[in-house]
Amino acid sequence: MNAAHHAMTKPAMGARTVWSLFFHRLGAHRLAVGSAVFLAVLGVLAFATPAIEAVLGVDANLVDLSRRFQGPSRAHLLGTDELGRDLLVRLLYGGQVSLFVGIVAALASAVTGTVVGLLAGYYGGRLDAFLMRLTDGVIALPLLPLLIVLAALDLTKLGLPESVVQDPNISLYRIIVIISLVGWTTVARLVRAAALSVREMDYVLAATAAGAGGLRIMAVHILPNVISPIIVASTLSVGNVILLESVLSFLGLGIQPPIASWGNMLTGAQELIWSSPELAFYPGMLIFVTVIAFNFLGDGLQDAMDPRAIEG
Amino acid sequence: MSAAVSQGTAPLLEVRDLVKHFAIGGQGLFARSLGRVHALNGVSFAIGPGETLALVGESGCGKTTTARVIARLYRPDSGSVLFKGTDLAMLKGRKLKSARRALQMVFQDPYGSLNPRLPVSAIIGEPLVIHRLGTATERHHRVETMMVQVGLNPRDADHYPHQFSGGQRQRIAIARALVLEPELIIADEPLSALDVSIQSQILNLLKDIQEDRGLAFLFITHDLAVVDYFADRVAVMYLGHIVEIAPRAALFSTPRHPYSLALIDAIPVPGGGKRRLGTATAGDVPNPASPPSGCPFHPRCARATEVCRETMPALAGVPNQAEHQVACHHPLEDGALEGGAGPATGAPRQ
Amino acid sequence: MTRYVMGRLVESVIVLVIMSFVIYALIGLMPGDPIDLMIKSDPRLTPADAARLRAVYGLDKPLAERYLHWAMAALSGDFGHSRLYVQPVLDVMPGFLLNTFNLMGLTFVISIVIAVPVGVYAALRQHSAGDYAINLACFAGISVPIFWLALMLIIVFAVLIPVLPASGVSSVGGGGFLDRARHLVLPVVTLTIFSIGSYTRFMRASTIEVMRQDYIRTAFAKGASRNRVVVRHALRNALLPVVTIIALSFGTLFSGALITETMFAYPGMGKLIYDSIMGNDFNMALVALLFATLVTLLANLAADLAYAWLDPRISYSGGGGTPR
Amino acid sequence: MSSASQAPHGDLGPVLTVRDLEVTFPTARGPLRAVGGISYSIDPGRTLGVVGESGCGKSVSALAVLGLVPPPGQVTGGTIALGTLEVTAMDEGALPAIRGERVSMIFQEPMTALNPVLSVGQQIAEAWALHRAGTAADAREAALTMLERVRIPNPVERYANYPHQMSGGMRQRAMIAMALACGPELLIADEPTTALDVTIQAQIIELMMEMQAEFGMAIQFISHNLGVVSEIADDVMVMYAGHIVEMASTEQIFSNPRHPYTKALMETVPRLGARATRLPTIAGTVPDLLDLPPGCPFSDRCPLADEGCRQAAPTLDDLGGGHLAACFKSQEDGP
Amino acid sequence: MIAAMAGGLGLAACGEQKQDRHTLVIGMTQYPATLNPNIESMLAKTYVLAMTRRPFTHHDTDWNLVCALCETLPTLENGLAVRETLANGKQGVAVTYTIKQGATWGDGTPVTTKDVLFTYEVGKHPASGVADGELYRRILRIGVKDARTFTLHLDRLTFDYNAINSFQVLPAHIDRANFKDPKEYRKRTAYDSDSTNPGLYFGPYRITEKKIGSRIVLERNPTWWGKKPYFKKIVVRIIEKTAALEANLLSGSINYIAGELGLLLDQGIAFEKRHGKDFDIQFKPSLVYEHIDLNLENPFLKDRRVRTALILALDREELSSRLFDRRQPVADSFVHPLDWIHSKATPRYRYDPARAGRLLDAAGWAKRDSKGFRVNAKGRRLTFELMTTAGSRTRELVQQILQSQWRKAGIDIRIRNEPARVYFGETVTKRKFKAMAMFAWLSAPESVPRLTLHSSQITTAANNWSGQNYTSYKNPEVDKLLDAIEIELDRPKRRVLWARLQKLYARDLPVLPLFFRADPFIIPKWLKGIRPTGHQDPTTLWVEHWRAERP
Repeated sequence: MNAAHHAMTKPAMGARTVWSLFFHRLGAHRLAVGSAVFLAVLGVLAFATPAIEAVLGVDANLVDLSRRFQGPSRAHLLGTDELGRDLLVRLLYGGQVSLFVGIVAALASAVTGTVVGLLAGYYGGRLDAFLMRLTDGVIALPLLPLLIVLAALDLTKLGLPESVVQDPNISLYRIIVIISLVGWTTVARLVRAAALSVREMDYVLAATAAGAGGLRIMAVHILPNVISPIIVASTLSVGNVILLESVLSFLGLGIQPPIASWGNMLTGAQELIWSSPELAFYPGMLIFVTVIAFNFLGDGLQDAMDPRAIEG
Repeated sequence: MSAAVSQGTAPLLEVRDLVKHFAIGGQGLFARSLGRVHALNGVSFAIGPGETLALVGESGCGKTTTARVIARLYRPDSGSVLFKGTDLAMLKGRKLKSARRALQMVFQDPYGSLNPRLPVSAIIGEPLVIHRLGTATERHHRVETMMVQVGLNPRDADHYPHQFSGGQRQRIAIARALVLEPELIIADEPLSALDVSIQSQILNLLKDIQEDRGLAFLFITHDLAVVDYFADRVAVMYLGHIVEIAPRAALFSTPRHPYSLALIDAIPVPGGGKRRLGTATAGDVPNPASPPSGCPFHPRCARATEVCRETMPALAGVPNQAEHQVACHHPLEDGALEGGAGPATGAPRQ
Repeated sequence: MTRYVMGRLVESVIVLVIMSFVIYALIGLMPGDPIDLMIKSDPRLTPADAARLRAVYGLDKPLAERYLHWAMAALSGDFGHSRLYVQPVLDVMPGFLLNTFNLMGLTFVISIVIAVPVGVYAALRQHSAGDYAINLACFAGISVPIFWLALMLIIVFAVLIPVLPASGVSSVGGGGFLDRARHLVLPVVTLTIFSIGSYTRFMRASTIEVMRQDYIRTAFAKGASRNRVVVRHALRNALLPVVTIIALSFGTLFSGALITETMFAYPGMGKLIYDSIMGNDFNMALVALLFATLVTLLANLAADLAYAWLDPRISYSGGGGTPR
Repeated sequence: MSSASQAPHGDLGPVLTVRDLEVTFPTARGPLRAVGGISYSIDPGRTLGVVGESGCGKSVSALAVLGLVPPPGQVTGGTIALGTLEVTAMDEGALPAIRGERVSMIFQEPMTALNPVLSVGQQIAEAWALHRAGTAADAREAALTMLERVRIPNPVERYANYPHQMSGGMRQRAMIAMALACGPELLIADEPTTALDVTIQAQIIELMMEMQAEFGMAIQFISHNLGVVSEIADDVMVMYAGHIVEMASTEQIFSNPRHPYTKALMETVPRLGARATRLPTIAGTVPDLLDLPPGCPFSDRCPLADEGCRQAAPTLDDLGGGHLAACFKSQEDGP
Repeated sequence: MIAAMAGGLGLAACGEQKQDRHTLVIGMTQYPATLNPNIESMLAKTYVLAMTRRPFTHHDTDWNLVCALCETLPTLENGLAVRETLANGKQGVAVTYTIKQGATWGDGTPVTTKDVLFTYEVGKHPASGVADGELYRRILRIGVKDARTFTLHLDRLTFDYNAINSFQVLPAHIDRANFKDPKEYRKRTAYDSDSTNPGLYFGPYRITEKKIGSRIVLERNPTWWGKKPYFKKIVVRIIEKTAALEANLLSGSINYIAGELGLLLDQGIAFEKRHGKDFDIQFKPSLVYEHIDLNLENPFLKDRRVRTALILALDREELSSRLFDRRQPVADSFVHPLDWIHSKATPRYRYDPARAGRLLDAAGWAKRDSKGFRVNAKGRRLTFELMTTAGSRTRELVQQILQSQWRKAGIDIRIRNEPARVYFGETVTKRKFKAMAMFAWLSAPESVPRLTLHSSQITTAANNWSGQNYTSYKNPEVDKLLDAIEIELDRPKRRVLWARLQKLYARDLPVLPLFFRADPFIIPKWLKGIRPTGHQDPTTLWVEHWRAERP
């Protein structure tokens, strides 16, 4: 079997670079490609919202009480919400916020997790034991009190300038910080496990024997070889963060109005589910489809980055 | 025990009484280690400049550990590694880095020893970067030269390891080891992962390099046929001990340790006819976590007596052959190889 | 083995003690105290009342002193009184615990009972239409906001087709087995849909991995049928990593059902913890959170033991495996 | 078509007859023929050594005999018959009845080939129970007997051992016990000693020879090590790039190799006591099976190759005395 | 999953709930923490307890004070209340109540003055944990005439001298034992440790089952002296999420949603549109006063012109009509228009953007920045932080409308909301809100806003953050008026004082009045007799009049 496997894959790889192979494999994963395209379109739309807003001649935050709960019309393609605001544009802004929170929080978690995981995995011993117990602690940490404490912190006391604290987006940053503070554990564990195995690889030994220091080994030899699980985990966690944001909104700890996020739009619409189900349908569907798309993309990436496939 | 050095010149590398144990188990903050594996139990030998010493033994005998302790991938529990007069075992940080510049390693698995995310040029050039040698252009040039020397096409410098065959990869690994112009190369089973038809190519390459540059080699292998072809001297290891060390010819013509004989005996010879039943050495290699008392080979040895069970024999010179040392209470006499009186059919004693 | 378990238990106790202080401090650091809330709900309270009540509730002392006081009392078995439910916390918790146990236990069992065979099925027919559909369903389950799912289920199965109770633990005067079971259906389905996806995916991935192993080929080579190979040789090995993940998720399941419990007005631990935090029920929150932590730790331990039980290679008594 | 067997066995036909076997793996770059139409047979009680480098198709063709070609690979041509039973025509569901019963297999890495969560004894007992009617106690008894027969000391204790608790040699003995539990006619051994130390390798080779004497089964012994094959095999078959390039009795092959590849292979391996300054080598590398040269697959690396070799593939022909080789040059030269 | 669903349907098919016409299932959003009537006041508890017991006095649906547990409401006019001069020379009053004939605890023990004395003892004990200490402090002593009649000697004569709504009599024969250690009383009270003890209740119903956090079951109390209630059993179920509450109502697992603790107004309005023919939906304006407390220490808000401009720039009529279908009347001050003390002379701020603009111009906010917001001479933008409870949807909607309306006037509003626990526990109480805090007061008719307006009630660290004057409003005349109103017994004179107070309040604008909340009562057509009160006394005080008229 090994022999056959060998004979099968090695020549097939011959002329290809790692990336072309990666894209080839990803391309075979049709759902992942579809998801990537969907997310790209969504991203472009979300971040072009101000332009779309201008073209449609609507204002996402303009309350117009005479136009509440209107059905789709030429002026409002998807109709209006409970405050007479254009639903489409709010959904797009919500997407901007949800994607931003998701991506930034996932990135921040990934960075923290990678650093912790690399240190624990590469140095091992007491540092590893300490960092892993820390990770366990964070996992076991009750999220709720933490969220409430963080939501109540007086940020000026932390030395943040007034302009930051007064920023209308502060609730958004809070969410990102909170999620980053607790969300890094998965990546840390993955990276540690991967680093533990990569650490034993001969090429790491070779670099050590050549005199490379810990920093260089971690940066040049371990990190690039554990990047796949990081990318996969981060992709999946973008979806999770978007879901988590909606749950936080449900608990009243999410992003505060008038900033729209899919989470708070869905939570707000929940109570109107009987009279205006479409208000809940759109953000609910968008969350669902986006999260599922991130999951598919992550799945596709996982397949495409399968080290077995690359190593041959 | 002192190591015998061939030719009487100052050794390039001298290893003295290396001891290395590994703890087993023991995870968690409060867990204690549950036992120790005695990987090395006082290993001593020396390698002269330009000399090739082969370290032979079966899995678990400690040959790889020896290599890694010398390369300071592991820190020994005790003993010293004198390389060009400096004790590597004691060094740290920058001093260690510069001290071991002249000592490089080649690993067994050419698939695992090359970072799959780096192009070949970066792999070969890395030691230069680490030691901050030359400008980028100079390094580039040097890498190309090295590639030519090991028989690779410099145009492939931007390719990644997976685009090469096993043999080519091992050439890359050799180029990486050579780029710093070392005086000693530790080659840990450099052939065993390669196809048969490729092994000879790499073996020739190593031999050419050795001859061109006058390099010393610590050549680790389990294949005695390769040893016969490549080594100047041979050290046979068993369970963390060197049981016999001798010039190549002496070892193969007149092995003194029953284990050495067992190894030579076990090598299948192509075209040598069917195996004679009952000639294989009985018994398993013992678990290094619980080594037998006395001579580690005694449970498998037909010549073992009470003293073997109790006392570990010291490595001592064979009469009239100062360079031939053996650690055995009952060393073999001349002609054991032909006589077939070997250790052969010792019943398993467990 | 015993020594290992003892060691782990000691470790757990230490973690628990540390966590108890962390949790105590966290809750203590949260702004506001119960008296503030009381003032809010009763405008006639005077400053004197507030000070008096603070003293009555022992809230006028510094945090560390309060923690020590609490810890000493806890050691003697007195975990304090719930402020919200006006009963000793140990009297309040069992009811919630039982509800959670029913909800979680059932969800857990159903999820595993479904996820394991479905995951194996998908793994054996990798890239088939069935595998595709299962994957899609798994991702759908993982991706749906849970409160949304709960609401949809209520609308469909309690309002549009009124076949199931929309909420609660039991009906009035009912409370028989069947009645309780009916009330469990929707919350259990919600949580099952939510958790089953990841279990199935893990099982699938694990099975695919195991089916590539050499010993599977050996089993085929000695003449075992496909079913036998899967059941006897693949399953146990495939379950190994999944057991750990499942055991770990048990901890989160335990305290993580807040949303479902809220939507279905199902008084379980998640809700108890949330309400006691929000309602400043110091003792209740503390004990409930500690209990949740304990369950997580025990689940961890159970995972390791289950692993050892399933995998003879893991031996906690030492002297086992030989490194190369 | 000819047989590699030399010893006439009266009216008994070969245990295994493989004709024009072709195994193909679909790949992104087109079908990959891992085995490109090979024919051979093994007579009862004989040992056929199969030699070749990685990727030559020696393992895949062996797996095909048991119907175990790893997916997505498929047998795309030819027939395999065990005695008179044509395996390739059989239903998927009927194959388990043959595996372990009439033909067994042991593998290179006994650590991974044994199920880590079942005791060694259980696994041997299972092999017996799958094909023999009997109680669990009977199976256990059979397993204990087998453990004893493969010279494992303290069978009763060892029965309960898990694979990780055994040494490599013991594990391979257990594998052999499992393979022989039902007394198959054919044992396929795929590099069974490669992962073992030399002293243990010798023990396992001896054990297999003893077992053959006891059970009388035929052995197809796959190895890349010419020495090992030479010690155990009656006949040797050399494979290269999915094809048989030479097949003859062990003695013929080693004394008079006819195919340049076989010759080169023997010369490149360093031998004890044959110290030379340089080893002869085979130029180039094992070819890409998806991109084989049009003629003889070895033509790229063959020192003797000429235009004719590069245009047409030679067939495997009898050079006399049952010595078969697939080479234009060997036919020209003669022995 | 499919199997589970099928199983569920199977269960559903065999156990469909039978409708019991003598059982009423009420849904509400909050679980009463303690059931002890004197410890902590909480609407959910008041709601449930009103079915099981009665206070001596309460307000009726026309907002008049009436007797419930007493025979006659004592007044100075009928002689049951008598002025008396205290030892310190101040004016006090002695008020005599007689416990209603037939008032008997559920275990047959009559309600007597012993219980009254016990309640007083508990109430005035500093360690007992009773929430409302004020009333008990005012009672100097209690004179007992006989088993049913007693006289309260109060330390001052206020206009509401006879209102003892929060004097909730406790069963001495049960709870006295639990009061041995007063500090432990709040933990030991039988109301929580033995909630189903019939001896704790004397109202039309008694509690027979309590499932913590989930439901409370009440059954008829045989010792009830009044009209026999129609329903044999009343179940109060707790469902926090209003969407789920609605689903439960529609699915029939609850019959009625308590207006006091039920749907939000807009849900009620939407519900009426869809199910108006099956349900009788009443929107009762209530004494819940939604407003924005202004932090008067905020440099911008110190300026009364700015405060006036703020309210002039709001179109609250539009908000109320669009968002609340005009169900919630716009407030001009803290006094509800239906309250008799309401003064028509109070200045009313109609939407007047032009005047608001002029005021802001005059206050130095004439210039506009690039985004159209007003800036002062220093270039600082006219910006305020508006806070409220996070997750409270109606308030968040209102917030956004206000923000949008103010934006048109060039005022920049930053919204920052916090969970109730933090918001009320810290931010509001400790006056940490920077500019505006939106919340509501729930009060009784004619209640004196001493705590919220008197300068002595400004919350500070010194007074332990008690008091409720979060705006730090100081006006000596208001202080004087508050003192005077309390002791003015003459209604016409008091009306004049009230009018003046409202005028000052509306002029000074320490608070931006928004509107009075209306609660939607969603009553099935067959359920009769529920009359929303609109104040803090719940509808369940008349639960014995509720009945089903099913076809």
